[in-house]
Amino acid sequence: MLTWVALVVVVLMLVSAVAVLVLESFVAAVAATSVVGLGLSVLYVMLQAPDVALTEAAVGAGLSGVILALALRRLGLWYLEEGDRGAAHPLVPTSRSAGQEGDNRA
Amino acid sequence: MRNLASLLFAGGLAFLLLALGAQLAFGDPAMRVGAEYLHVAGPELGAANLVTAILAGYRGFDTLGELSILFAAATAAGLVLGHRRADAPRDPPGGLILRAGADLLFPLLVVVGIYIVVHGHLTPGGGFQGGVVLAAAFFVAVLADPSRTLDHAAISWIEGLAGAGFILIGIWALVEDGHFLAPLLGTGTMGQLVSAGTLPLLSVAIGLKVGAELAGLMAHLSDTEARDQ
Amino acid sequence: MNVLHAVIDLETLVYVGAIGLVAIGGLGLVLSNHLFRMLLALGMAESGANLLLILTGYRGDATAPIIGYGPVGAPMVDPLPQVLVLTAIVIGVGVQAMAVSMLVRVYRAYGTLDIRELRKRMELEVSAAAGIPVPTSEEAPAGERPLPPVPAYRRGHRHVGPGES
Amino acid sequence: MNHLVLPVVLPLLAAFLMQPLARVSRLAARVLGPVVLALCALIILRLWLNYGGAPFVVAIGGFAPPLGIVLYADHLALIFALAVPLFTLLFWPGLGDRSSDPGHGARRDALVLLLAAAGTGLALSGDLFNIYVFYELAAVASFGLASLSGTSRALVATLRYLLLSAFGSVLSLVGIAILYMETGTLNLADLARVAPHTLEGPLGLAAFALMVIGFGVKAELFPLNAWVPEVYATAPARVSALLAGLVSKLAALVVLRLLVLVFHQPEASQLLLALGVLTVLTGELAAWRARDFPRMIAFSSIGQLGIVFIAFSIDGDIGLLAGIAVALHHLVAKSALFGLSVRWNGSLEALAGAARTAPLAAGLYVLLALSLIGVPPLPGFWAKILVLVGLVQGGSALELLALIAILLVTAIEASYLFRVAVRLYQRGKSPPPGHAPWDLGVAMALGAVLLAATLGISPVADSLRSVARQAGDAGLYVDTVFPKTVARKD
Repeated sequence: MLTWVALVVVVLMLVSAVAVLVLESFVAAVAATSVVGLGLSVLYVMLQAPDVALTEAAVGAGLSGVILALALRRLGLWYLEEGDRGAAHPLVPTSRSAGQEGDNRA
Repeated sequence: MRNLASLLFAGGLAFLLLALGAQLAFGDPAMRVGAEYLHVAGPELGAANLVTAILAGYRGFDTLGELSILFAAATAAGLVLGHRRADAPRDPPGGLILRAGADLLFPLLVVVGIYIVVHGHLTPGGGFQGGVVLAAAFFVAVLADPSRTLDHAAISWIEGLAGAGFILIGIWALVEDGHFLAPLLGTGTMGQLVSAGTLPLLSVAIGLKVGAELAGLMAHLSDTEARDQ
Repeated sequence: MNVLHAVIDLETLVYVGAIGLVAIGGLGLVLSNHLFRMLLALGMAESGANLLLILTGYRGDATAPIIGYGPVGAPMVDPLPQVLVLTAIVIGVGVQAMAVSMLVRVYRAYGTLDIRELRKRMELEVSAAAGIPVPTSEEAPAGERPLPPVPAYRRGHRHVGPGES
Repeated sequence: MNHLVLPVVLPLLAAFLMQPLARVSRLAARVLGPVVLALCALIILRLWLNYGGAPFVVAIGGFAPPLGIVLYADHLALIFALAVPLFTLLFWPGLGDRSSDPGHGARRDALVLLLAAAGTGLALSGDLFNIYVFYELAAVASFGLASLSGTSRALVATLRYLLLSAFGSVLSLVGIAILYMETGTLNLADLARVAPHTLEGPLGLAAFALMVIGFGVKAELFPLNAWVPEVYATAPARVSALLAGLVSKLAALVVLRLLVLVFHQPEASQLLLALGVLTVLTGELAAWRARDFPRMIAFSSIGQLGIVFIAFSIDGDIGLLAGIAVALHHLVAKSALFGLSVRWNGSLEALAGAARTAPLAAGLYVLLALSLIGVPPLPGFWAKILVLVGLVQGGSALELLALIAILLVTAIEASYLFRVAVRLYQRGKSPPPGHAPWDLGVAMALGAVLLAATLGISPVADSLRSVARQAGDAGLYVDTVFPKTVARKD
């Protein structure tokens, strides 16, 4: 039974890890890192490391997500989809910001 | 070209490590030092939670280094971000639900954080975990209403004194016992709140230090001028 | 349950997960050009290393290393890797927060987080500060897009930190 | 003897209290750092004089070695433990600071103290994970210091440095995990006892490779050293002097300990040799192409560290002796050069005519350049010739290749270092300003050390030989950490 749970968690974790790299939206990518953190803390519980699980849950799924989300707001990357981009940059013409923040599309 | 090389590199690394893993006997560790810890740590330090016993006892020096790393990170972040301008715009406050929730959550998180810190030698948890929860408590309050800021002077006093406290306990042991960070005050009865000698004191210092550093880091970050009103 | 056990056990599963995280993180670091994405990738590589370290202390039939947690006399897992990982996790979050604060400053100065673009600008600035004439042929071949200027509103809001002239 | 822990702990204490103190008294905060470092240097000097000959061990917390963390002090460790506070004092980044912001100064001083504590810890620690922690501390402190100027280009350089360094840390953590899985211990002496029958196979080699690449980030070793020129070109010159002179040597010391104590297989040495050759070639070729002074000496320092690693890979005491000699020589000479770059921070063309405004500095530059190239009576020559002799004695194909590489880069070195020397004595329209008295004084003092070593080359060589013999003796290390040979469980 435990192994099944572990299998699901590991697969979920790796899928989210790939998602962090390929998701266009940075908000979604940060959310995916939090999913990785949660998966890790479940695995830590299974590996009999409650202390580490507690820390990973607090840090990996919580604190680090908050820090990254805060950074996204400061960086003006807080948008969910392409169309939202203009709203996040009230002062910048959309075409220019699209040219500058090229990530994987460049 | 670069992408191909990188793909090859990462693939090669993964393959190498997976191939090596086939030779590692997972699930059956060598337990050379580990087994000794399991035998000795309980009686020697009087802490039920062996992880805390090692963290603040046997490897307390590592923990000191690690507190210093957090401190260095917070200091460097402060150096990089500098002072905020007085007229800089702030984030708008969160909605009613968020603010009410934060007001409710704040005392709860503080109590939980303190509980985790002071019970570190008995149950899972300890200075790090409790410190993180404490930092989160203060940060939730700021996040809900950014006009309430954390007092940087107070944070710098707490982090300074908590770190100094850890080292001074260590130096006290150096004077008293001849060894830096040696356990003092006896072991007490295992399982009681007041037991395990100086371990809980060190835990409290760790908790305050970690909490103050992380809260300071986030306060610096949230204090920089908001642009997207 | 038994079907799965016959194929793979918990340790191998976790091992694959850990190495997968390290590899995906490393891949993200070298493939992505966006500094924020690289930071996320770095965090995942760190998590993978931590998971691997925890795995080195795991024993199949053992309980958590807390006296009174399991039945008396039951074997416990190796507590040392857990201590190391606790340390590593906290180091990781500290470094991440510091990197994020640097990102914010860099973005404010240059208006981009594309590492290639940033390096180009940095090279130009370093050369200019050292008084080296920039070879024009290398900088802007005909038909290539010149470096975008810093948007006006950012210049106005440029944060002047201590020591910056 | 147990006071050995103080030089690590006191700077930490001072760093923690720096910011609150600055709120109370700015003057006290400004002098706190130098005073504490001077105190640390005194403590180490006293310990060294009192416990002259044999190495000794300090168990932290009084916990017996494999369980607790130990500090191990032999001559080599003490040399570096002494060099850390001394060089940090000489290149104190806060010197002559006129910033109006007290918080800025206090933060900078705190970071310098953290770097010093981490350096001393790296030199002394006898526990693998403790070394990792101090290495990370040195890394994080140097991130803050590298971006000290606050310019955007410095931040970009620092971010690249951070990403490379953090990835290196991940690799070394994976290496530590493999090592722990195989041996079940982290104490270096304990590892030395069990390594011969647990780490011989490819697993041990992989662990070594991961750790060398990881710890090699700071030692400017080949795969992950792309940060070096950018950071040294954008960081304050005194910080560059500390990072290039001191911190890189401490990382090299860690690799040396790993090689001597834990990884004995010939493949490990060959790997290090190959990485060293690549480091030398890439570094010196880039230095030849560099067009500004800070980046030229930064690349040249990559080359010199490559030679250090080539030397470490040679079997036997001569390799260690050569490596330590090159490392110490580079520590002195390159720190002095970075000291000169405080004012000579522009392009090479801009240096024309500097000999007229700064005749002493120009003369010193020529001396340092001659020693770095390895012109006969100077210490650099003896260090280099030791490496060459060691390589010839080794005699394998790879070692001969390394020999050719070193001879080749010596010619390259001579060409670019002399190019600058000639420019210094040319007639220039706007020569750079002369140096501040303190910077010039420090550089002159380091130059004087080189000259003194030239005059007394045979006693220096003798004492270095004993240092190397002690550092290369794994049995001595184990016996010092585990005195009465506790019943072996393996």
